[in-house]
Amino acid sequence: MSFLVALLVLPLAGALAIVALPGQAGRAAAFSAIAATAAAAVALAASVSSQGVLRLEVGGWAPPLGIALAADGLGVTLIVMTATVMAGVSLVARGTFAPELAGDRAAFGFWPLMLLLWSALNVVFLSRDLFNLYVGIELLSLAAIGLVAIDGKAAALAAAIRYIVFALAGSLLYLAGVVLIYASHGTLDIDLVAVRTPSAPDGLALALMTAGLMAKTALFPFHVWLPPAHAGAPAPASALLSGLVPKASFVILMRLWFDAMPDRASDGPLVLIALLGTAAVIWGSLAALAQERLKLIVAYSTVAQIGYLFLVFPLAGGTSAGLPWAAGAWTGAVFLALSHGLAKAGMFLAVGHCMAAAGGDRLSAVRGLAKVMPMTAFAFALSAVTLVGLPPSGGFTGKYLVMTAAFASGQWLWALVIAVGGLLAAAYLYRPLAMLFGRGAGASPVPPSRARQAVPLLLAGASVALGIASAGAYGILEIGRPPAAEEGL
Amino acid sequence: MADIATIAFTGLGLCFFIAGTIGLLRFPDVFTRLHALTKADNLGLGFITLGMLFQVEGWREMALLVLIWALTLLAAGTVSQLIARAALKDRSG
Amino acid sequence: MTWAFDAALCALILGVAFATVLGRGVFRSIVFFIVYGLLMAVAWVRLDAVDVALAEAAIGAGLTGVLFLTTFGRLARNVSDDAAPGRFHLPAALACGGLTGALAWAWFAMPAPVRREWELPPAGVENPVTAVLLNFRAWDTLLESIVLLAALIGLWMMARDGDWGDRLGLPQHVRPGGVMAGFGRLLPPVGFLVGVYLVYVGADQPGGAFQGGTVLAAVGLVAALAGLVRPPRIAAHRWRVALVAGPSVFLVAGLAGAVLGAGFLTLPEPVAGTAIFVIEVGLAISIAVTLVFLVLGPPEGERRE
Amino acid sequence: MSALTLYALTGSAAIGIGFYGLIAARHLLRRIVAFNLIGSGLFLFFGATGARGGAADPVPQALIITGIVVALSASALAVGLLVAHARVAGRVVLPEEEDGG
Repeated sequence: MSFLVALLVLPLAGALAIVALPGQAGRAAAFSAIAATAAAAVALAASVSSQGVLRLEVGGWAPPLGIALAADGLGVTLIVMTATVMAGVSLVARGTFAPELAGDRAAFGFWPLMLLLWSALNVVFLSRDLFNLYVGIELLSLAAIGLVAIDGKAAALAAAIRYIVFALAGSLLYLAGVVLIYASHGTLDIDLVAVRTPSAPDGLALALMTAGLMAKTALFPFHVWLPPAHAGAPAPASALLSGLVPKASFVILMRLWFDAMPDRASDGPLVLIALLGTAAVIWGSLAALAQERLKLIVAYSTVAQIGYLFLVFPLAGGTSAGLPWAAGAWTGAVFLALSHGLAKAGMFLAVGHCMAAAGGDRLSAVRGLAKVMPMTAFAFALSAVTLVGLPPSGGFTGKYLVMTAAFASGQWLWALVIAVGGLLAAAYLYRPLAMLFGRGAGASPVPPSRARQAVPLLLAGASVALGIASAGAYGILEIGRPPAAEEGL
Repeated sequence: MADIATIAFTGLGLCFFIAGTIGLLRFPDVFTRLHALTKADNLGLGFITLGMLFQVEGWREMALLVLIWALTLLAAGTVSQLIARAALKDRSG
Repeated sequence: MTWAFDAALCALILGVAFATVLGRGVFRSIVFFIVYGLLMAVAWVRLDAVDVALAEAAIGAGLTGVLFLTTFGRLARNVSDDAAPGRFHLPAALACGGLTGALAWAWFAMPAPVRREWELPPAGVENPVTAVLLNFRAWDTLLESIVLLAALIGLWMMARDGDWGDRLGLPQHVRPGGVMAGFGRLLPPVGFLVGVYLVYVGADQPGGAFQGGTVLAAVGLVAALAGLVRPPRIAAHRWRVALVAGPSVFLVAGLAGAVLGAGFLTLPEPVAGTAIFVIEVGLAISIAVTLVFLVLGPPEGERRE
Repeated sequence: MSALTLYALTGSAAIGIGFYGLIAARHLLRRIVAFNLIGSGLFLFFGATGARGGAADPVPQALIITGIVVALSASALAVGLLVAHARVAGRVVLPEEEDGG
């Protein structure tokens, strides 16, 4: 229980400390907060796997009056993944955002924004209250937009503006749905909403919330803001934005459709959502193929990878709910989210190292870098293994589970999407890999230190290890899994 | 009795507001418009406040109403000065 | 009679909303928006929600309006064009009409309000809105104060690197002894009193940290505009401590509950009233300082390219 | 039609008007103004639902106050971005929306 509170309080306290304390002391406080939060994440996962779902009613007030938090399998796996990425990113960012390199402004701003982003993610992964989730994703969006703009160049500012327009519209749509839920049922608690007496505006509320969250997740056709925003930020910020931020709104969507209102999940809208996911996979991959800059390729790949996640809805909801394949589809989607988070963060950090060494991220500029910095090139390759979905990576486990569910349910179209998406990912990742491992470097690049190069490698390795150790993660994910995705009948 | 006084004063205040608004719409330039607006509206608000005074009980409420009127007066005066200065600057520069 | 008033008010709100969106000129749009906010505040009084009316008037119309007006002024320094409202956009109009229709339908289709079987339990304060904000849903309110801080840090990231060490906002030039300077001397004492009063009565009557903090912020802004006080630099530590004071007090109070065994953010009834008052004072200070800094904007320096 | 219905319908109409502004306007400051218009309209709708059944429910009021503060935070960050972008790019519309008034 105390670990749950620690996960919420520690990053907040770290952010407050770095704002209040002068330079060095503030940084020291922030780093202690990072280390402590990461430790709390692991401890929470351990206690959830031994004791089951942990619930906390904040302030001792039970819903509908108060706010309930709960750490279930979905929440803690994402929390541990987030902590892993945060720890890795902070090690690299220590160098990137050193005052003498990044200037005083960015050197000051990155740390509180990162810690606030982390608190917001933990809030979203743990909260069971629809309005509390709203405050959480607002905090997340504002911190994320600050990180997008931290570079200060015109392109980054335009990207941040585009992002904020989508984020604001999305949050209002989500809030409109929350208003309708409270007005109809007098509660905001997900578990109480699940046992409500259904009413007519529920469908509208769900539609509004879904549309808003899609805009925040950057699902096709709301994706236009994402690539420039993720590509315009410095590499450690991109790693957070691409690897972690879209997962928050996706988790809320899962909770809405599978926990709060599974009764409203009819096949029509679920198929529509999955078709948007399909469009995202295809369009994002094709766009990634057309890019000439490394960072944009990786950013467009996020558009495509987000698309896979949305295939879960018709496979685990609607008429599939409670059927034997639902559990596999649901768990597979979470595996995809987890492995994408790790691999994409690793890939962006690797790209950052390449850019620092080569002085730019044009594909031609990174030719032959594998000779000079084999660790970074290998990290990129290992991340690519997960993104393409090759065994034994976590991406493979996820795709395997979802595909099995698709065949078992007879909805083979989604299996085809995954297969085609994997081929396209191999295609768009082949070009940067061929360049990195190609012959003949341009100028003599200066590689970053070995310690900094090790970080993306570790993150990419973790995304592969997730596949190797999938049994353990699978076991944790069974804790508190929604009834719609229960194993068998 | 108090109600009649309220209606009378509020009505008078409204007349000033209408006059001020017509001035705002019809007068030719910034300065005359400002003149119409501040003169007429401050008076109008004064009469409305006076009318309201008959409706409240106790010195505290009355004092608050008068204070509100005084603050509005202060703000309106300052703002019109600033607008006039800006308009003058525009004209000369 | 009251129905006629409500109908007229609603008609005005909608008219002003149309003018805000469709009218020519950005400046006009902003002015109409401020009027819209004030009318909304009146509507809130009619709905018997005085706390919200105060918040809407102070934050929704007042401070947001000031923010937009100063932004308009800043843009005028860099950009000359004043874009027209744009062509009529039929698909957008249809979609928005559909949204309005759907919400209107939902209003009629909604089940009757859920009657609470329980009364609000004692929370240490009389004002039920304050009880919800600072006790029952204190976790939301704590996060909300953090949202303000996140926005401020994000905003500071918009500073040019060369300006980072300068004072916040654009340098102000006020004629000494001018009207503005006089106004700046007269208003702050009264405003300060009103702000403190709103924080103080928030426990039992309409008011509270957010409304009072906003009034205090307005006082600070007037003082800064009048040249009475110079905006601080980002490096000024006293002010940075003020920024985090409220959330910190809140967090410490929440943790005290957890350490003493009552639970995170639990305020046991005998001390709840005092704890809420202390938290509100801390929050009001932080909210006031944060809002002033949000409106002043990042440091912009004197230089021009 | 009861007064509450009137306010709820006004709120929903303001939401629609505001969303139109958010989509159709090019000038970014107008878009941010429109965002605030939607927010206020949504809060009014929420307030009307909370006032049904006699006594006003304090929970929507508290949530609305939180919402107003969140909206202000987002607006402040948005206008900050806008000013910074206008300073470096010299315009108040997004690059891809340059043409057309």
